[in-house]
Amino acid sequence: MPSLELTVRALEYAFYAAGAFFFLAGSVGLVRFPDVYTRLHALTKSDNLGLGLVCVGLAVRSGSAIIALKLLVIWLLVLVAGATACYLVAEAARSAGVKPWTREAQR
Amino acid sequence: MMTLTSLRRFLVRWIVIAAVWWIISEGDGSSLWLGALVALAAAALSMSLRPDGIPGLSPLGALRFAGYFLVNSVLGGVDVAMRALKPSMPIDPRFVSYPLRLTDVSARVLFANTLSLLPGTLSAQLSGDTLVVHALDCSGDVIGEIAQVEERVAGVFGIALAEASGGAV
Amino acid sequence: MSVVFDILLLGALVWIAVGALSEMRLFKSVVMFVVFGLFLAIAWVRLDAPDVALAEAAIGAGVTGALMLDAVGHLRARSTPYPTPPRDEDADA
Amino acid sequence: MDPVLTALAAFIMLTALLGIWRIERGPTGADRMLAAMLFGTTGVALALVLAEAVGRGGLRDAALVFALLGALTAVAFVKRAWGAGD
Repeated sequence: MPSLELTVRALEYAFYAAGAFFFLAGSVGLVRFPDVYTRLHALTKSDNLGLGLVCVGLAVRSGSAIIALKLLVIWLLVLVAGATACYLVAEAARSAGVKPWTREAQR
Repeated sequence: MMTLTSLRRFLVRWIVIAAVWWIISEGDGSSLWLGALVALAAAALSMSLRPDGIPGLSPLGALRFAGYFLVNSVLGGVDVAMRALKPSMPIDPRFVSYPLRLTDVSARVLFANTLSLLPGTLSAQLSGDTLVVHALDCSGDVIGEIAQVEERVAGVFGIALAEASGGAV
Repeated sequence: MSVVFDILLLGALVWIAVGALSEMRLFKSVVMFVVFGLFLAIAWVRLDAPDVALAEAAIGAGVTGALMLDAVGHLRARSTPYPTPPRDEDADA
Repeated sequence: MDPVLTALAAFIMLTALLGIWRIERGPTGADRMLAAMLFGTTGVALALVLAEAVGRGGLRDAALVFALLGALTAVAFVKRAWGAGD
């Protein structure tokens, strides 16, 4: 049934496109945001979501349950490692006295 | 002296780690004997690092939490992506001190890490009973949202939340 | 299409390598080195050599990077109040 | 190789290159560390996409190592090398 195959293909590519969008947003945030803490927001949330979406797309493509599980394990590992690293860097920046950017200070 | 509960705990960890090995080897049965040995060593190491288990982990609560987390981490990604890409960059960041109601260490770690992945919040420092959170946009009810997440995390461990020692700042 | 990817990868490798070597500030140089290791591992992936990629990522970028960061920390701790080098006459006394 | 996967890999690589600008600019060591963390995440994605593109499952294990690496360098950074000066 070619139409079903086509739908699955379209779904897979949609996941890739969404994942690529969030990778781009994370990098743009890393460049545009004004201080370490806000950049950490962009990095942890956007990039992890982008990786998750790419993983879903790849899982759809492979069509095998065990590979989908492995992709899930990799994504969870990245989530845990990313959140922990993010906390460590934020704490280090705070205790080193890096001042947070605020809107009032700009006016 | 190994008690019966810690033996059970050890076996559960062994099985879980071996299952992860099996997944990582993509279901290849031929290396499973090696995986079982490595998992045994890993379980022994984990017992020596963290001999006491996780209190009252409830599978239903964990499943409900997983769903909640998945939906909200997508919202978190969308939220921060929009803020980064909009030319006006609508952010108003601030540090917020949150008095923790969770007391268990594993619950606190899960809570702090979850907050970092949810919309608009980022755990920055955990000292004593206070968690310093960096909020990306402090115009809304940030404290209320954090408290909701904390209740969800408490649901995973099946624990009731103690009263906060101080008022929210 | 894969030519585009390869050119990007090679360009990035050369750019980061030059950046790591020409940088005077040690910390920045070490971060560049770690990033270089990651891109080199990707290059090994592209060359269809997964085991070399694994070794490069784990040893080249990971362990060596951590050791270099450690070394930068030690150097900084030592260099702040810089001790005067001992002169030859002092050795006899 | 599937052209869509290759295009995806090239795009992810481009977004990673934006991070090099952050290493150049700083201003603090933590900012530079963020770029290294960015490469950890994009490295995982690149390895997974390339593994699918060339049809080699073993490459997915390289992605696992990338995931560990980001955390390892972050720990080494906060434990040892932190200084707000650079």
